[in-house]
Amino acid sequence: MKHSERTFGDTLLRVDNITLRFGGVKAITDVSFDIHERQIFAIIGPNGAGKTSMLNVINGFYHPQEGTITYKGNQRHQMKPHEAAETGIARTFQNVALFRGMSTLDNVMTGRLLKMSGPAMRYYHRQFADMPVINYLTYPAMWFGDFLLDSLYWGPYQREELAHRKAAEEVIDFLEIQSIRRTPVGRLPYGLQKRVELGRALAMEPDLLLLDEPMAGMNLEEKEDMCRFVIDVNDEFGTTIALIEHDMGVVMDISDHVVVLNYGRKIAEGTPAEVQADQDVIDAYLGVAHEEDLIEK
Amino acid sequence: MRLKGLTLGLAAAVAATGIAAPAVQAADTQYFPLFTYRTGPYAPNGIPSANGIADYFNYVNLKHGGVGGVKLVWEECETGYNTKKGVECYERLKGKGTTVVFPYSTGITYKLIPNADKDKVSILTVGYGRTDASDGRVFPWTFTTPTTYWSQASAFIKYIGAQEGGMGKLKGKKIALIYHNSAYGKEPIRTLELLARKLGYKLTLLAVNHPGQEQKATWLQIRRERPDWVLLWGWGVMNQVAIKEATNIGFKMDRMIGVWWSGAEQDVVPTGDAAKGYKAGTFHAAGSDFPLIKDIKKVVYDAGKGIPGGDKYVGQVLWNRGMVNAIFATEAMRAAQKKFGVKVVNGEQMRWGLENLNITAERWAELGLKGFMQPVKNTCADHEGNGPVLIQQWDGKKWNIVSDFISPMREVVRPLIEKSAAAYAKKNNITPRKC
Amino acid sequence: MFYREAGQFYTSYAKDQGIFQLKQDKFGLWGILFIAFVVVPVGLYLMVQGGLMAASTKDYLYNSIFLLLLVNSMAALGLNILTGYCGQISLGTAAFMGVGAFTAYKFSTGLNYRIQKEDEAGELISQLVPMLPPIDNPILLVLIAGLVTAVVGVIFGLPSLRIKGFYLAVATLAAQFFLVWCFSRVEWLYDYVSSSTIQIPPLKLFGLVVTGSETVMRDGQEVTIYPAAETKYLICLSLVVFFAFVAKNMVRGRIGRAWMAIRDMDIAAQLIGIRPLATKLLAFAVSSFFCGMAGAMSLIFYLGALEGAEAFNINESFAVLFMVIIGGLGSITGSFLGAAFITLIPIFLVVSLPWLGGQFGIPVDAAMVEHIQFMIFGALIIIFLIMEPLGLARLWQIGKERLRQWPFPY
Amino acid sequence: MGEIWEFILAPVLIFESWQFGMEVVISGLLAGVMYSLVALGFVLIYKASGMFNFAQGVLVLFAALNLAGFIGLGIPIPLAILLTIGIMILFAVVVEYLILRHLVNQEQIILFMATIGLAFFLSAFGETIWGSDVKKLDVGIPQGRFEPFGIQIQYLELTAGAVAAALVTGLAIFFNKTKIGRALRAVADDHQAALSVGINLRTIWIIVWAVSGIVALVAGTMWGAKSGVQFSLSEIALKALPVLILGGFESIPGAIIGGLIIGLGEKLAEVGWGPYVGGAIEDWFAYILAMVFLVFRPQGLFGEKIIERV
Repeated sequence: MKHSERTFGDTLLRVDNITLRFGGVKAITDVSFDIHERQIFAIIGPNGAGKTSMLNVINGFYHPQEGTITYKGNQRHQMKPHEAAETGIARTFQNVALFRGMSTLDNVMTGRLLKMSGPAMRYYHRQFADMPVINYLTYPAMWFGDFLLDSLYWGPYQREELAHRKAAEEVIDFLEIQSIRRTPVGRLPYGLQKRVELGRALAMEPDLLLLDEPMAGMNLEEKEDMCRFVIDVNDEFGTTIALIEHDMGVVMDISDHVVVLNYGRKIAEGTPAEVQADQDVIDAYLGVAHEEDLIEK
Repeated sequence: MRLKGLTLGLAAAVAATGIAAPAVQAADTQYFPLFTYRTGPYAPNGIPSANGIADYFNYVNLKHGGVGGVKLVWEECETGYNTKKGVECYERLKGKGTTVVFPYSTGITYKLIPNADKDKVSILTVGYGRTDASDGRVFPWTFTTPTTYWSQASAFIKYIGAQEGGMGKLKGKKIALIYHNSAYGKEPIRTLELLARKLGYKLTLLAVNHPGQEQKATWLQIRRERPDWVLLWGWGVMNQVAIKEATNIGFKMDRMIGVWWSGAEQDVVPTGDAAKGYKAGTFHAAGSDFPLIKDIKKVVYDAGKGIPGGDKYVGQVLWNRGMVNAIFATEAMRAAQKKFGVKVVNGEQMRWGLENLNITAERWAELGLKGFMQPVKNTCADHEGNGPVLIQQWDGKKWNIVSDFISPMREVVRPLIEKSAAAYAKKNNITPRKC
Repeated sequence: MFYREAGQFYTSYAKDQGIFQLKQDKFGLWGILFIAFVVVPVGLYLMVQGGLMAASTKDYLYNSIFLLLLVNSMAALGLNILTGYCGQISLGTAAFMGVGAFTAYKFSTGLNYRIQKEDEAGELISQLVPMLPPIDNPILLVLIAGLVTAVVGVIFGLPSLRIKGFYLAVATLAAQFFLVWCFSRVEWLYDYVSSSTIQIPPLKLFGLVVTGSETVMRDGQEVTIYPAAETKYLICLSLVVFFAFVAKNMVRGRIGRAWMAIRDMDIAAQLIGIRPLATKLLAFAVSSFFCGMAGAMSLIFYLGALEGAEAFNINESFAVLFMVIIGGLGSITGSFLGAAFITLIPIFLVVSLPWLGGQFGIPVDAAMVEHIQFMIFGALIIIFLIMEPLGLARLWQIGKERLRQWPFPY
Repeated sequence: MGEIWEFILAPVLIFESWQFGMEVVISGLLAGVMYSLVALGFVLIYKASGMFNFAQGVLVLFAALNLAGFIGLGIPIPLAILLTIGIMILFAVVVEYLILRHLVNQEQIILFMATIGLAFFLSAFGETIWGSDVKKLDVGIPQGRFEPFGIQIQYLELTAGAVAAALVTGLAIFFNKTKIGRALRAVADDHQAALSVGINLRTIWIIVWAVSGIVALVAGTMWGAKSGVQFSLSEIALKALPVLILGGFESIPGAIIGGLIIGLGEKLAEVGWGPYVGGAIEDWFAYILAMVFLVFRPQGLFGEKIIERV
């Protein structure tokens, strides 16, 4: 493909000597890597290698006991998941974690929630946010103003809602899920659910998109679609993507950089070609004798 | 949001099943709604009370063909001792010719009092309800005849004083009040506190939450405080548990006095012999050894016209009290008939009848209840009728009266009532009547 | 065929985001509002005037059915926001209603506090001193009650961050029991009256008597004016309709999406940037706001006088939860349907059973009615939950879908 | 300042008289056992069917009503007990047949609501058959008290403690040593897995409901001996709920230990703090105690630490 022509920006996220324990069990041991802007970054490894835990660490759901994470040049303190989201990290899940009681459109709209700060709140951020003392007084007032507008669904709030509806519709168009807009997601087939979940993450307009096995359980056609979406997202919006995937073909095809984990340790890192040739990696995969189709390649 | 349509449909259905037609009162019947609670946590007390009223009405119809030739009709509405249901009952039945209601629940009474003068319906609360409503100037439509909780509390203190050998001996004595944590249970507190200041006894207040199944902690405190007397202001299962716990800790039963709602067969029988010696207040005699009660048994139950399974209640304390309630209503009706020269009495006439209720000792005897109660006489200002209080004692088989009629400390209670009623009048823009 | 979306297109997102997707729904709603606001009061008035109905029957319909229904609808809306939309089960609804009722009472009497001193004779003299001028506008009282209850709701919502599911449900009983205890123990709340019973003082709105009574001189005669049932009904109806729209707006906008996200999958919700505590607390606040208003309405319009511990006991909490579940979790319409079901079925049974018994010559006494009513009610609930666990709202929807095709098979 | 300390330490200060302090402790623990008896029934059903059975309180009433009713008809006590057990088993079969099997895989809140519906039905049904009157229930539990070292102890409560101990031992043996018990535990762990190894879920439900019916009978007998049998008996379910959240919905030892903690805690609070704040605080105190505990340990007393996964 076009790997050679691709250029990446600075380091977006640096993972430094991360160790994560659950009680006595080490899920991740001393792992480090860098993710660069606009990269498609893959984390692979056998089952139980700590891949999902790694993503959970990155978006603040698990708190590693050792090591640091530097994101956009700032070293991160121990943060809550919603704070990670506020800094522009979006995420899909291994087992679909959609809001099953809501329609496709509403699911995508929830992805816009962070962007919908409310008209009064925007005014606050423009006018008062950095005025000491006054900001403490105006913040609740502005918050409440937004709340009232929301509850009346009126004026500026309605305009804001419609603007975001437009943005959500763009995501829906992009993922070609117009026809299921109003369908409750619980009724959708698995492949489509995965796509809606991607839509929800995209609606957040993230800087870093974490995909946890986006193609697991899909048939070939669905996988191809999904690959196309991932590449398009990366191309069109310049979003940095970190993904976990078992399908080696996919990984080798679309990723720029690969990290291999085994038993919570990093055993290899590099371009897909480099990793493929690594003896440790081959051992790890053959050693656990899984159905992974590494051999095919 | 189509619900209004549905609502209307249902409402129409409700209406269709019996209430829509304009209430046409039959020309020669007097209608009484009865708010009963034959179900729910207070059913054991509710059943005999309701039977007492119904049986007496039934008896009057069977024996005398009604009051002044007017047959009595009554309709039961089950409240389950729940205010909301009571309100529903009231609103549903008030248009059927209701002139007086017997709410049989302090909560429902409080709710109905503000409606009374609009609806022209009197509220007759025989020995319960809102004590300060005895002030007829502020509460023209509410009757607490023959006596109230505040009067009773003062009578109890008088009785205790007499037992201790004089009111002066009360100083330094310890009296504990164990009460149902509700409007009902709290009624006597102000009076007892005031008397404690005056007479110098130490009052301990112990509240018990509904339903009162578990009173361990309360009686542990009795163990610690070791009061000389315990007053019990309970209702329902709370009474039985309290009596049981009292015997369990070895408290002397004859130093425990229950309010008149804690002194019925239902309260003592389930605890077996434990309750022997327990005392309770009342305002009428116990037992069925009166011509009227015997006659009711004969005319109603022996003729097979009574409430199925109801004969066992006849002559019980709560049944007797229900009968007293019914007698007040029929006597008031009789008085109103005479005064206004009508057969069927309307709301305002019934109110007049209740306000001028005057049952003399001769009248009691005439009714077949000689010595059953003291004379009762209401006036415009005083709707309590100044009924004295009796103390009865449980001997393991039946209740026996063990005191003379004790008249309450009117000089203490009446000012309290007037003060409280005046405050109510002020708050609600009521100009008290001149009496 | 009369209920089809065919031919109805939207050309802007604004229209597509509307509450009703179909014209028929919109007309239906306006029709219902017209019936509720105009046809019912005018119709009943005319029926009474025309002698078709007794005045007391009209009073009964308003005071015992419509008002209770409106109060319950408001409470059900509130609980549905918390349980149906945000997924937090609460068994403390009645207590929050109680907070609303007592707040309304305190503000209507000017937040009295008591000063006690002994006079020379050693008698205790107590005096009530108002902190604020008493408020006599019922709508203002209802709103204040809602706000205060919202604050209380937030406090009792705090454990929801740590406690989930049924553990939370039982934990909310702590609020229920604690608050109800306060209603009978904190004397300040009920102005120190010995019976802990509160009664709303006379209130007026736009010169109309709403509670209590007013004596005026008219043509040289003293006339006592009592509140008209219609006044109470229309005020309550306006409040409920307005706040139902507010609730609908909240749940279809960003706030509602955040709630539903927390309900459906709280971990995923956090990972897309929803703050769980703030969102849950907002739900507790809004829900309590509604319940508080319901409680205040119950005191002001429906009961007039009440005893806190009895009127807001735990059975009321269960009743409201029933309304929400029978009506349909996560449905505004469902809240109304559920409130109607739970409020009207028992009354309907009580009224119709004796009549039914009479038809078959079986005398049914009041106690028997109550027992049978409970049995039927319990059985109905079970049958209903088995047949349609998603509630009346779902049935309603199915009905609409059927209607869409009717009378053609496709 | 002294008064504040006196208030804060009030539950401790009751030990100034150690006999009285011990009395409070003992009655607290034994009252707790009475709560545990009710809570046990909840736990059994929750374990086997994930159903939060609010009808347990009414079940207690229903069992006691039947027993008292049969005794009232003049049937000898052992026979009356057997008859009541028979009714409870029949009831379990009916509940399974009419309700449980139709509610498989429903959400917990729906199951919970269904049990409230059941509670409505059953309380009215019981009263229709046996009447609403108070019934005396005397199955020969010793009454009275004895006073070692000046500490009053009631025979009834000691009996309740002994019965609870026997009941828990019996249940433990039943769960651990019998084939049905093993099946029960399998169902509690994982419904699907249990089904897949050929355990008949319906039989298990019937057994569990019957067992908790019998537990309810025991609880009803103990409570009924105290206060007579009447409608209010059904409301003791509310006293058992804090025990449940403290001990965990699924833990039998939790129900016992939770009961002891709640019983002891509320009695100490009521006797200690009650007089300062007007009394009657034990109801909410039990709930607040359980809630505060839960905030620090959301999984309950005997639950395992929850690790959240995505």
